[in-house]
Amino acid sequence: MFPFAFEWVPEATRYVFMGSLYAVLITLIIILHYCAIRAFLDMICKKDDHNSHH
Amino acid sequence: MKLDRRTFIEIIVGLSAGAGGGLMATPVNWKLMDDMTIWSQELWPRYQLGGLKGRLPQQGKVTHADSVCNLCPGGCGITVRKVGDRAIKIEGREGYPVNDGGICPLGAAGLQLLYGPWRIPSPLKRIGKRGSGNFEKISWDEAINEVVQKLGNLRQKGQSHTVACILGSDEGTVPRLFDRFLTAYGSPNFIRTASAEDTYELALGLMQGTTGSVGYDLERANFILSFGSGLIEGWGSPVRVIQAHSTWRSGDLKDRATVVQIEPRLSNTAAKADNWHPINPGTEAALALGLAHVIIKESLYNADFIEKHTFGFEDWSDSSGKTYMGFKRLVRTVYTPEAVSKITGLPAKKILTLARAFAKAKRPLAVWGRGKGTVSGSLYECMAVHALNALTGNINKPGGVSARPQVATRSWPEVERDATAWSGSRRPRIDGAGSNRYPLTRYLPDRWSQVMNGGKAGAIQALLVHEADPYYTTLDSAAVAKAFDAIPFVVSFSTCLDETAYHADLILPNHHYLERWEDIPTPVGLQKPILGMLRPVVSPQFDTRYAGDVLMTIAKSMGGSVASAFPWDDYETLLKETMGDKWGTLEKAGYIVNEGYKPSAWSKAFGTPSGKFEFYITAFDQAGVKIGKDVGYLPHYEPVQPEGNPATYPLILIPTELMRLADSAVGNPPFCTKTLEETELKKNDLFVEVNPKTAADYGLSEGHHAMLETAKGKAKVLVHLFEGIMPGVIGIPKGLGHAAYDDYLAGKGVNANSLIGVVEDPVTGLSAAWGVRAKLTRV
Amino acid sequence: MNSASAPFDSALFPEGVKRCKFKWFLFWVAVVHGPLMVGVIAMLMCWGLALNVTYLNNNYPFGLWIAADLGIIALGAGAFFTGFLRYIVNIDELKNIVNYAVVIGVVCYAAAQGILGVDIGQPLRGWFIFWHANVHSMLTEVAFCITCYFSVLCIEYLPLILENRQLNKLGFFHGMAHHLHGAMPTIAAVGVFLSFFHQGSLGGVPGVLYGRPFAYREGFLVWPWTFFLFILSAIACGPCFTILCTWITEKCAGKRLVKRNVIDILAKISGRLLVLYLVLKTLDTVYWVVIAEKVGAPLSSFYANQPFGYWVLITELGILGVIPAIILLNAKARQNENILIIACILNCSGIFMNRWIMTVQALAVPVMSFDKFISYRPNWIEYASTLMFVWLGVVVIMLSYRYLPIFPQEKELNPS
Amino acid sequence: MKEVHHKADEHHGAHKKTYKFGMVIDLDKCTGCGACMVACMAENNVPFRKDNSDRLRSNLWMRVYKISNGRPFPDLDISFIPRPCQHCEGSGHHHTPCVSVCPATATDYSHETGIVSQVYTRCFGCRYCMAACPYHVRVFNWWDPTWPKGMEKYLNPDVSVRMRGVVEKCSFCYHRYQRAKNKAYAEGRRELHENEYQTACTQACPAGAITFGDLKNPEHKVYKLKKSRYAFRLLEKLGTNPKVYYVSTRDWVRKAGDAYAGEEPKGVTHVTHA
Repeated sequence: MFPFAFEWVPEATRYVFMGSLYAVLITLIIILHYCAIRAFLDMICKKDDHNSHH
Repeated sequence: MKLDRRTFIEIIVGLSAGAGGGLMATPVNWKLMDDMTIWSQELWPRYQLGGLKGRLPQQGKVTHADSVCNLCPGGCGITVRKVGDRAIKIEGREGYPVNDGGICPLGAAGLQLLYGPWRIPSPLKRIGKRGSGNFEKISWDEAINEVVQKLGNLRQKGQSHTVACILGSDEGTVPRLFDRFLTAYGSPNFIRTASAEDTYELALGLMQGTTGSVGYDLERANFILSFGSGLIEGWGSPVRVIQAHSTWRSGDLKDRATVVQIEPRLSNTAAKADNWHPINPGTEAALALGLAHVIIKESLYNADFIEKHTFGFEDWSDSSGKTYMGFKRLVRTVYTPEAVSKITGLPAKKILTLARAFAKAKRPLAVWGRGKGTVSGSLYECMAVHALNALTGNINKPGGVSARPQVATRSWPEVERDATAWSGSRRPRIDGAGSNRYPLTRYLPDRWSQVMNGGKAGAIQALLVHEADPYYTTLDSAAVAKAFDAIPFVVSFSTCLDETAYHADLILPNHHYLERWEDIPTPVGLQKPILGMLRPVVSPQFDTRYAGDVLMTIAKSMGGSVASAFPWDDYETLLKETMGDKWGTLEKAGYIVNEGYKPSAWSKAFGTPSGKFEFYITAFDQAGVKIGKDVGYLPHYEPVQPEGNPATYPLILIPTELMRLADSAVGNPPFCTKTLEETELKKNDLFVEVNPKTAADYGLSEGHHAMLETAKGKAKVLVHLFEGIMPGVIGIPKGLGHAAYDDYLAGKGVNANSLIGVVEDPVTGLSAAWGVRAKLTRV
Repeated sequence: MNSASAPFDSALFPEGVKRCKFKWFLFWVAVVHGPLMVGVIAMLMCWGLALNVTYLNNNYPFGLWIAADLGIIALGAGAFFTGFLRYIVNIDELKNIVNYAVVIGVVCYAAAQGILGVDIGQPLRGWFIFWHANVHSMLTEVAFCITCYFSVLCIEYLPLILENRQLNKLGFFHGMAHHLHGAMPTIAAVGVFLSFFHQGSLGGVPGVLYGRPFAYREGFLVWPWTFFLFILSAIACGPCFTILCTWITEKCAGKRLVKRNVIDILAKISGRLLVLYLVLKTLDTVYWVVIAEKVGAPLSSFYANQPFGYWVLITELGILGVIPAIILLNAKARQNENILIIACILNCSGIFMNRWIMTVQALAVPVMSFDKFISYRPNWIEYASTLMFVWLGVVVIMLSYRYLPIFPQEKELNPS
Repeated sequence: MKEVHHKADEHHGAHKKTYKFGMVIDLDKCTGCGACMVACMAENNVPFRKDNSDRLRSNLWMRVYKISNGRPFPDLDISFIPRPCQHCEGSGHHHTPCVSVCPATATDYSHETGIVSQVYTRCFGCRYCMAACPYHVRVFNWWDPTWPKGMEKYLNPDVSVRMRGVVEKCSFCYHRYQRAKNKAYAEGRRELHENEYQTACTQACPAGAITFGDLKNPEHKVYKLKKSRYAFRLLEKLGTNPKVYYVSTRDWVRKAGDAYAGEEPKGVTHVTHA
């Protein structure tokens, strides 16, 4: 899974495969964190605004 | 910003989620998972490799020890690989004159017998009912004392002749010790368990005037005609015969040896043979004589040998002028291909072709001994097959057959017998061997139980059994069980809980064959004399003792002349003394082989009254055998009728023997049982082989249960449809149906011996039964 | 149901909808727990006593579990495909069913992973597939994509939970749900990418077995043709499964939850894809006969042993393929709810049968001439542990339906 | 992908002596005695059970198949086919069938020896490799292995004992190769002699039907034997490129092996790997 695992073989397929995996994971993590942080900031700064939406 | 309760909770939740997420991104969770994987596998004994954790075998120095295998009469050399003091693997010994590195499945599984749970840990005394399997551990002193008392009492009462010993062999120091014990004690009843050797030794004695067992030069023969011998199924010395088989299968196709198998069933041997001729079971003698007919008629026989070195080939007349029929006339008139074809079911044309091919072959060899050679068989059949070897002059020649002596060892001082010993040992044997009825025969292992059940229930008061399992291996198991019940005192020297030990009153466990010294005489069927030496590969695993030592202790405790017949300190001393100057070689090399041994030339080979090979057996009259008719002096075909009424039992049941299934005194180890085919054993039921045509007649189909019934008993079996068996014939594997040992063997299948009764050979009294009549019904 | 007195947990319900009394809800949840518990026992037996408790053997290392796994994931394709149509193709109508498609997706993917957890002999080492990954293995591709896609589904499911009437009152959750909605097209795109690969890889699982001429297919780049056929068949059937689940939910709830035009869009798309799939599958079958013949395995050898006779091929492609395709293409037939549901059932059964064939029959066909044909049927433990995850899914759906705003049209269709 | 694999291996072991170990089994000599199976079980600590009669769940690394020509009495003929792991090399774009599918790299093809390995402690029991193997050489541990008390004494310390829930198979007695190699290195040799490394079944076979050695070494017996006009390999046409060859002079046996269904025997053209 990681280049430090002993069966890691430096070959193209592995880079493509693992590359896409990490890309997906990073995208998901970024989205989650982005939403969470935005929500957090919203909550702290514009709490009242939000409440007034509903 | 207002820090109210809700916001506070939200912040806490957010932070913990963040911390959790962050932790997930580190290797900590992987490490924890790894730990959990390992930890959970050690948590519960089930995960600990079947409880092996903690008793996983230790590493150690790897060593090798050479010895000999004693699990069958094959006598292969073995090399045991050891790690520390554990034996971890048995392999064939490279360069050993019998098996040169090869090993059979049973031999390879030997360590399961050594370390198995069926070992007898110490002397055991029966406490429950006989056969209940309840024993208590007792000390060696108590055990020996018990035997001494029982045997002492019998001797005092003048009943020493009611003690019998049953052994698997009569050669080698240990069997000889038992024989000597009986001689000194005063009993004639030394019994060797049944094998084809019984009959072959007699046939060789009668036709060639020799003592000793048969030796086949299989390796150099190039046309092998086998009359039902399971050449690659454990016949003879199994590995050696399989290696010979490979020799026949080596080289260019056109130079290879020809193998022809005569057998009602497509055994492995038949399948590997170049030609398989299924004939009606029990008609082998007729076929042999039919072949002789063609060979004689077409003058294909070895005229030089026949003219100069045989007696009774042509008609002859004695000094009084009375003319006797010779082999030639008998065979020419009676065994025409047409007549033989009618008996055997083999087309006349095939008989002609086979006879010609056999006689014209460079080094033809006819071999005899059904299956693995575990049954005695018919004397005339053996003689008829042996006559084929004589016709081709194939006696004492390369690629031929000979009577082979043993490696000579130092003899023991004559036993000084007291009056009891003299009178006891002169009494008639319980099995009737050597009596007026059966003057030629030495042992009648299938007959003693019949005699006991036939009104002489008290004939055996004590029975000692060593390296034999008569309770399991003797035909007609029910009769044997009944006879056993009538014996007040049964002592087993067995190392494993076999059937006989299970039904014994006292078990005096011998060392396992990998724990002891013992001489192993020439393996069965070998053409050159070999003496092998068992040696302790591992130290005794349990509280066991040499059977020889135990026997000598018993004798010594009895005092008097019985004690003085055993002047040796212990068994090992006796062994060394007996081996004499050969001991050094035996200890070092592990074996002695007489490589240069050559059977005597024809001119000196025969010890018969005529000094020649006898087709007409003159020794019959000398020995006092009552032969009714002229033809009885010649090899001829006398049908051995299988037991049972053809109307009730329309089918014929024949036992089949498998290389992967030990059927003698040794119980099949789990590894071997594991290799059995799905069509041989399923859970606890064995399969019988039935031709699909026969099966259709009885409404049976593959894998279904059926009731197999003979005059001797019945058993529930599974049906396996097999195109390789003659219609009307059923094949049942030998070696299953054990009640002793433990769950790895006990309760699986049926003991074939329990379904087959004894059919006595009219001349020898040995069992000539090759099968039994049976019926098979759907259940 | 007594509308006068609202259930005591009504504060948790989505706004403006009616739900049954809590005791009835509890009763049905308890009923579902019956078979679920049997499944739990079966699962514990597999883990505690080892897999000898099943009817699997060395000839059938794959059995019901793997076939069910492949089938369930194919059925779950409704989630990614509806998401794809809604967020990427922008078929706006589908917003009314995409929530439910996500819930079904979560259930299916959780079930698939759960079944795999029971199926593997050393479940505690399951993570080795990630740690010691062999990227050439189709199963690795499957495992990676499925777990990733499952996270995607969870992220898609998350706003639904956060939009629970009470949870949504919390500012953070509200905000989170709001922002997640905004990010949904991106998440859906990632989901589509992952789904395409794992649906395909699942096809690759049997397709690469060149030691098994029955399953083996040549292909494109590193993927056998089954890779593409599996994707196509999954997206052809996923919407049908969504329709089917919606229909069942409506029957249980006793009211309409989604408007017919939404259902019709899914059915129409499904029908067209199914036709495309059938054409390609037929071509594949013809080519497969040719390549199998080349390695000495004539078609007849594949169908020589019952219960895997030619009827399997006919049923799979004909009865469970062509018939639903015809129905789904015909607008009139689609309008008839009963006929539509029959078509959906046939289509979903077809996919399940295809996955069973590609795993179990692929192993059943003897390869060596002296191999004996051995028949296989699953035992109760295999059935129970597989169905356990179905029942678990039912509970999740029940809870989601009761407390989460899954059906935006429910209020409109059932005015109080 | 294979080419990349190769380069990587060459890079790692530029100066390593490489072999291609394989077997030639003479079916004319094989008597079906089963010694190979037992020797294998004894050598490799293969467990056994009280009831082993179900072949579908039996643990046999070496299995002797009993095959027949299917004719009625008396034309029936039988032959035995001992079947260890075929240690497929793969050919063209096909890797070894089982190695390419294992998700956890628990089985691998060694370019040093040509042996397909199995890492028991890494296998998690998905059984995909079993589905991939057309020869049924792979067996699963359906039960916890157990040894009756005392029997553990004969366990071979060179071979690890496997736990429930993992797949195992014939390793060509790889531990023997390791021992032989260590010995050779200790003696300053780079290359093993033919008889230095032999598998347990080869050594046990009383018929001498199994020959084991380096298939690409012209001095080894297998090199010549595999060129026999009667030689064939199981399921040759699938392209698995196995390293176990069989020799039989009986036509129907060769056909049953599916070497060249219906064609004249002309020997095996060995697919070499680039």
